[in-house]
Amino acid sequence: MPRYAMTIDLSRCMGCRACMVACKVENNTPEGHFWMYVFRFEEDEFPRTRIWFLPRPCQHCDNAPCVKVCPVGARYKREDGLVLTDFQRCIGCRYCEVACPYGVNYFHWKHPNKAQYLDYNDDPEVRERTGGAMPPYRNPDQDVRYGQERRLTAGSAHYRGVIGKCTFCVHRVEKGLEPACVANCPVRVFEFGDLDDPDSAVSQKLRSSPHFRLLEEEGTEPRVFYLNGTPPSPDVREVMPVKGGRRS
Amino acid sequence: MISQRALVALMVLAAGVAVMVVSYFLLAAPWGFPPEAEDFSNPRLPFAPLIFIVGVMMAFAAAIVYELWPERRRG
Amino acid sequence: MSGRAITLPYGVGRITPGWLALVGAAAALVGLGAFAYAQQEIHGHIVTGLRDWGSMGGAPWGLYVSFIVYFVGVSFAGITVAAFIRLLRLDYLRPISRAAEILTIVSLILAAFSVLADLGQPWRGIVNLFRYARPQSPFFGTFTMVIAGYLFASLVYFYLAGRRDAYLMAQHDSPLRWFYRMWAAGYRDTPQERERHQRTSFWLALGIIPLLIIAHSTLGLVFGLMGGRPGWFSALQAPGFVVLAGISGIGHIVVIAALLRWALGTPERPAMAAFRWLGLALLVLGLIYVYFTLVEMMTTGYAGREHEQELAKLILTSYYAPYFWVGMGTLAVAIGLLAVQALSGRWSIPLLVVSGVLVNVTAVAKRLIIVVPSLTHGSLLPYGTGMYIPTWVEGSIIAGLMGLGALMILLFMKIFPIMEVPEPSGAEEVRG
Amino acid sequence: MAWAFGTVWPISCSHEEHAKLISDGVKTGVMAMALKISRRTFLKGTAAVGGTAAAVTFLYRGLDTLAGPEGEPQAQAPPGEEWIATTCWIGKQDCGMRARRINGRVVNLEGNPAHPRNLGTLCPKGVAQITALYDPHRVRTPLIRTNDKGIPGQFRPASWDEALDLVAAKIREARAKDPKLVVWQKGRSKSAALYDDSFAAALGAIKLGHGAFCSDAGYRASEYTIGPHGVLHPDYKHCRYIIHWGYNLTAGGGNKLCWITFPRQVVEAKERGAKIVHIDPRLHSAGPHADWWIPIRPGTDLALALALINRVLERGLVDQDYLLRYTNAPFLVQEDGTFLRVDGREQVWDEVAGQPVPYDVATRPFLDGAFEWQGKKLRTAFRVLREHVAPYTPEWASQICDIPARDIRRLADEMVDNALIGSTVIVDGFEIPHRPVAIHTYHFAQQELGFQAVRAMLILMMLLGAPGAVGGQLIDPGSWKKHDNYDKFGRVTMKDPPYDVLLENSPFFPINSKNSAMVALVLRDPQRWQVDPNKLPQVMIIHMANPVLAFGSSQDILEGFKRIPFIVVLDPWLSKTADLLADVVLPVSTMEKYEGPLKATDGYVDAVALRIPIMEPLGESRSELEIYLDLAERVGVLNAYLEALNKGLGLKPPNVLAPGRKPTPREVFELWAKSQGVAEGLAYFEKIGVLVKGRLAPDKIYGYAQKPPFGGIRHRLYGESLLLMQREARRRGVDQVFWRDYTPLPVWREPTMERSPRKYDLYLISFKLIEFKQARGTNLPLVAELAPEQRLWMHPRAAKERGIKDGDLVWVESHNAFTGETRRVQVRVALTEGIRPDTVGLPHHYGDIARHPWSQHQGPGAGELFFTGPGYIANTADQSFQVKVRVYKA
Repeated sequence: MPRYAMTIDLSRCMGCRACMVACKVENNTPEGHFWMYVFRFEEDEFPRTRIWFLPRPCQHCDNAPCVKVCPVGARYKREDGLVLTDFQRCIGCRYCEVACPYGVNYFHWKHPNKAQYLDYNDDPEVRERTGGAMPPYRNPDQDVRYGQERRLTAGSAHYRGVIGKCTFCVHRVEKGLEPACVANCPVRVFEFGDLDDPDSAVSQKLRSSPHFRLLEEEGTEPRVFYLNGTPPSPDVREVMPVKGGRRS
Repeated sequence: MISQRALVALMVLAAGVAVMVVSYFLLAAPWGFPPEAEDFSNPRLPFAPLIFIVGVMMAFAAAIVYELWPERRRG
Repeated sequence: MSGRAITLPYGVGRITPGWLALVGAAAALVGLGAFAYAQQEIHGHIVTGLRDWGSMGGAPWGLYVSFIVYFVGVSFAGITVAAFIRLLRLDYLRPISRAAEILTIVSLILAAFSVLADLGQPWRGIVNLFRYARPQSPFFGTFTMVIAGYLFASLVYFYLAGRRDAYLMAQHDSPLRWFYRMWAAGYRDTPQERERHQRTSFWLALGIIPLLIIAHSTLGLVFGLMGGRPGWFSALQAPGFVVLAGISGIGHIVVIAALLRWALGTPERPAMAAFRWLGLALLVLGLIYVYFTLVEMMTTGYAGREHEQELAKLILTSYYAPYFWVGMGTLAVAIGLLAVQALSGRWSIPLLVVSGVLVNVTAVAKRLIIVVPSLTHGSLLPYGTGMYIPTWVEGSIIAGLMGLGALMILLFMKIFPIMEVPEPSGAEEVRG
Repeated sequence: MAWAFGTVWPISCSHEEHAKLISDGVKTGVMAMALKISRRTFLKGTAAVGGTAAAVTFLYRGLDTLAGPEGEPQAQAPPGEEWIATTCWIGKQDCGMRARRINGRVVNLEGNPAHPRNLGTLCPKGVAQITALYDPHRVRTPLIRTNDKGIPGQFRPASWDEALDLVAAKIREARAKDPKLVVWQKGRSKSAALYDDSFAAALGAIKLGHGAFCSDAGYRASEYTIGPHGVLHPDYKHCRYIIHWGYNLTAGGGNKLCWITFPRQVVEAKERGAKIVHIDPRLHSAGPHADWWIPIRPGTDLALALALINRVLERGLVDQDYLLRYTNAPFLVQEDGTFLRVDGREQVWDEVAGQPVPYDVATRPFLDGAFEWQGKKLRTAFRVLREHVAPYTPEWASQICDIPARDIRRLADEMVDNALIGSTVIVDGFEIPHRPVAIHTYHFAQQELGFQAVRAMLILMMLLGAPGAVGGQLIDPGSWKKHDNYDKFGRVTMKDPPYDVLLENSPFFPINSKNSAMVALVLRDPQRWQVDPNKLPQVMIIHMANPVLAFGSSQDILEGFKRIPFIVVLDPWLSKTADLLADVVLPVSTMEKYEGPLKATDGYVDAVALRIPIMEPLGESRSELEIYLDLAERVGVLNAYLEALNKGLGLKPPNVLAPGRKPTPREVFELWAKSQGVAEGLAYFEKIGVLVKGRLAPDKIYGYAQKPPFGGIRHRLYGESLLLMQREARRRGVDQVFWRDYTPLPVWREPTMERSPRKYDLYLISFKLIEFKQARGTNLPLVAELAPEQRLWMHPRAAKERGIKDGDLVWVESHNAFTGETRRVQVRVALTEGIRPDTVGLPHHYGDIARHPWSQHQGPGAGELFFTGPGYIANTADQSFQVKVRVYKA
């Protein structure tokens, strides 16, 4: 059983947010849901200003607050380290969301079909060519069940009124692929792999580069390691934040 | 010398507590911090929480039993 | 049925225009709530002011959760008062103990409903909680102890305590006779039975007190255990909840007792002594709560981490200051009023009612302060601050629940004595 | 309720079974409720489990899943999965892509790992463009205008035949008078071989690019000074000291590549220990990657470059060998500024002969000297440069650029120290000079003094011997080829009026970047520009461009283009330009078409790729090639077009297009693939997507590696012909603003904008965001969501002085120092410490790009505040994106 983990090399990140979009297309997340989010930070003052970027996937903590508080065991941790949501068990109480110090949970406030950027299915031609799929690029891998209990955990193509968050692209990982954000990063900021395998990219990076984990003091034991950087100090300022969703 | 009704009531109470304890510690989802596997998310017996609640109810129902237990008819 | 008009005690079965008006108002509120809930069912929680915290800049918990806590709090006092009456043999309070029990049961039901209003998958919630609930989750206690155990215990208590009156009611010929008979379940008000009931209720009370302490603590722990949430993570959370619960609850009882005193005829209405006792209880709890708040503020101000400090500033001086100071202000006024009466020894019911209402304002404000700011401004990561403004849907659903509560109590009043029929019973009731 | 469920899930049954039950329920629900009762589900619905399943469905909100497509089994990944290789369409550098298709439905776009430029990755735009394939807001039939131009359009749908006949008729009519009455305006056209060099050529139409708003001043300066067609960028694989001069690393484009390739090379260079200096009023363009930020005052780059030259010469450490052999530095300059020529050949002072001798026979020419000969005072061009830059000291520049003099010295010194002058490396057997210091600059060139600023940069790099050296200054990624303009600009080609709308060979812009905004000005007042009113364009074909808001000065463009009698716009969306100006709109497919050939080099590998339709185009939209073939046929130039295609695509017999027959795009590229020597033909590209021909030979990358080096030309340290152009222009009596910057060596003067009244106390600059490469990108909701609204970037101090807070709505009012005209827009403020306090910035690609829910009401476009015309157009007719503004609360 592998122990999956992710490394994020802050010295490489260009803050382009391609990972955020790759995640959206891969997982069909609704408007305003960013399972991967990239902070754009400013520190200090002109002309000594410092700019840096911090990608924030789910940290897939070993001691995950969300898992501990979930009243029905819909949020659970697999032995390979992935923290997943059983979309058919979740009752939508959002306790995981308030318990998580990283803000990675997104609740399905709306009917998923109503939050997919364009009303594709109102158009006969589009509907005809997509068979009514919503969004038109709906990823079928999300309907596959994974893990020892074959739970419905992949992607975001699930129900209204339940929680969702980054799955490390469980549907890709189970196929032996990297998560979408990792595979797509133009400057190879991310590595994903097995901590138990000394030759895996993550193990090598962790041996070779200084690293930290977000909010380590909270004792959450994240599985996401940030390389070649320092944790955001209280006086960083976020610029160009993305609230997301439709402007009206 | 303890009356019959008291005895029955106490038995119900005891049973309720027993059900609570058993369901809480043996039937519900196993304890474990951090919960590092899928098993920690499932009760060992489905509906264990329901059983626990039944236990709580039994414990308090003992009071009803005590009061409503029919009088032994004399003679 | 015989032509002889019989007056049942405490206006049972007597339909008055005032009562009808109240029922109408309550029903209207319920209707509004139902409509709002339908909206939420059709469109999802998008119709509420709730949103994800973090990048979306909202609060995932808001009015609903605040009122879960609030309703449970109110229920607390009802059963406590009832229990203390039994334990401490406060006979002059006994008449209002039934009102207290009703209040407990009703508000627990309302709490359960507000849980359903908050869940994204309410129906699934009903099933999955029974099916999967995990003891590891602080919700487990809330859900099993509070909603289930606590509610059941109160029902048992309520049922047993009501048997004697049911028996008395069953003496009269009325369409509901069968119901009274069933409730009385063979109770004849013999000395042994009375003495036996004394015993059970004593033990029940003894059992209920710890239960409710546990219940409210777990509710407090739902917040108190969240290490990653500035403003929540605190050992005082649990006791704070218990005390504030008591305050809001007793506040309600004062109001109800006053209403009864106003509505019912001279012989039946609750005695002044009862009010004095309630007033004193309210005063003591209020002072304890003030003390807790001060301790909390001192610890945060003195040793709190950066984020805790920020949040405290926010609540005391900026964004959320209005809520906080309204809360503390009302509490202060209430305490002042009570203290004056206590010291002067002269108790006035209007003043008591005022303080009763005020402390409930305090309770609601404080619940909001506990739930919301930590979500909109309590992020340990540098997300922008969020905001939360409840929508009409949330407001209407809560109003609807209030209406539902009132409706339940009003209906109950007409089928069963709202106050325990005094000991020297029999003759006077039959008097036309 | 609980009991009912006891029956649904017998306590004994395992989790898997529950899961299955639930999913069955869900599926039944989905199908049933959506009235998609296939037989399978119908049976399931009636099965014993049906009733309970329905209950489960109710509880489990089966109805609320994202709708899956009909017919596709939802329980497992469907069988009909296939991958098709193609090429990105949304940006500039044509990254390789693989489309994942399920039963013909594209569900994902991934980078093609085989493609040298992006190695299996995509930028946000590339991923997001998948929505374009299904966008219900695209134009899907040809549209014909039914109301006046200049206002939001009303259109009626038309058939292709009707629309094409109409367009063809108009074109024939115009061509009957003069082919030059047809103008072909491109934006981001993707394949010169299909369009510019063939269709436009076959029509004999005037070609307009977008370059004058991009970085053509830089292209012109490079062509003129060094030869290759491009703008400066380093040899990242070997560079050690990198100067990003107004280069938008984290969000913008580079020379011929847009985003992925250069950033990756930069990151790798940094990890090899390279140092990066960032010269820019904004820091965000470098993000965290700048080792040293020099926040220069907008418009003063020329002054800095001159000061750096001054300091380098002061150090005296220059690459003599390069300067003597490959530049005109040793040429003898007479007092009148022209070269000394003896029977037509430039002379150098030979130490052996002790007198001027032709430069190509000299044995030991002087680099730095002044001589008397036959009563003539002669100086080497190098000496002229030295004396020219003598007053341009670091202290002098520090005032102008607002940069400490010591920083300027330090920068020059570090450049010299890192240049390793004299060192060489062996690359594939060639011994090539090794100069690991270089400048990367691009859109920076779009400033009033852009042409001379870039020339000054090149002169600076020439002193260090960096051009074409390993690790040094490259110009055109993956190619070092002299552009025709090198020779053309060496001559004075001014003619007498009348001039054409481009003002080519006019004394106004002796070197001319064909600026559409200038054309617009000419259209408004032909007399002023001595243009024959009868030679004004009658028909304009706008090809994938949105001039009204993407080009320099929205108002001028609109006013001018309105006067063109007939405009046809090719665009997938109803762009603002189409909306306001089009008589006919022809719907073009986005990425679902054959297009190419597309360069695929990353600067070091030789590769070529194709765009391949991964889906049927939406509606009746067609590829440009199909449209042009039809048009060519209707206009009657089909054979000319086919001939041009044969040439442009390099088709080799027998794989050539036969005259007289209109081929399908597929046939065209089948022939092309075969001509490339690919046996499988097109099938290969559909599978692999890119043809990688191997590493580029050093002489393709490094001018130094060529035989003879640099193709045997002399780099123009001293621009004699510029001086001649100036003299000719003056002789023809044109206004001084047109010739004042035609100087043999770059001369600093204050930019025109500085003459605006004092109350216009801020500089406005524009830039690109990573989310949008060009206007069309704003129609992609997935990126529009990331940057949904226009923001004025402002420093907190500047904002505080004006009582402005973050997010406030403000007026930005720009002033034209030449005409006194002012323009203003309303926009919200975003505060940042990453910009000079005296500078504000507006990103491009806002301003109601098109009729599309995600690209409307986003705030103004940057182009609405800039001016075009004298003072704001460089001496090469390039748009300046700098202007003085004032900002006040709305």
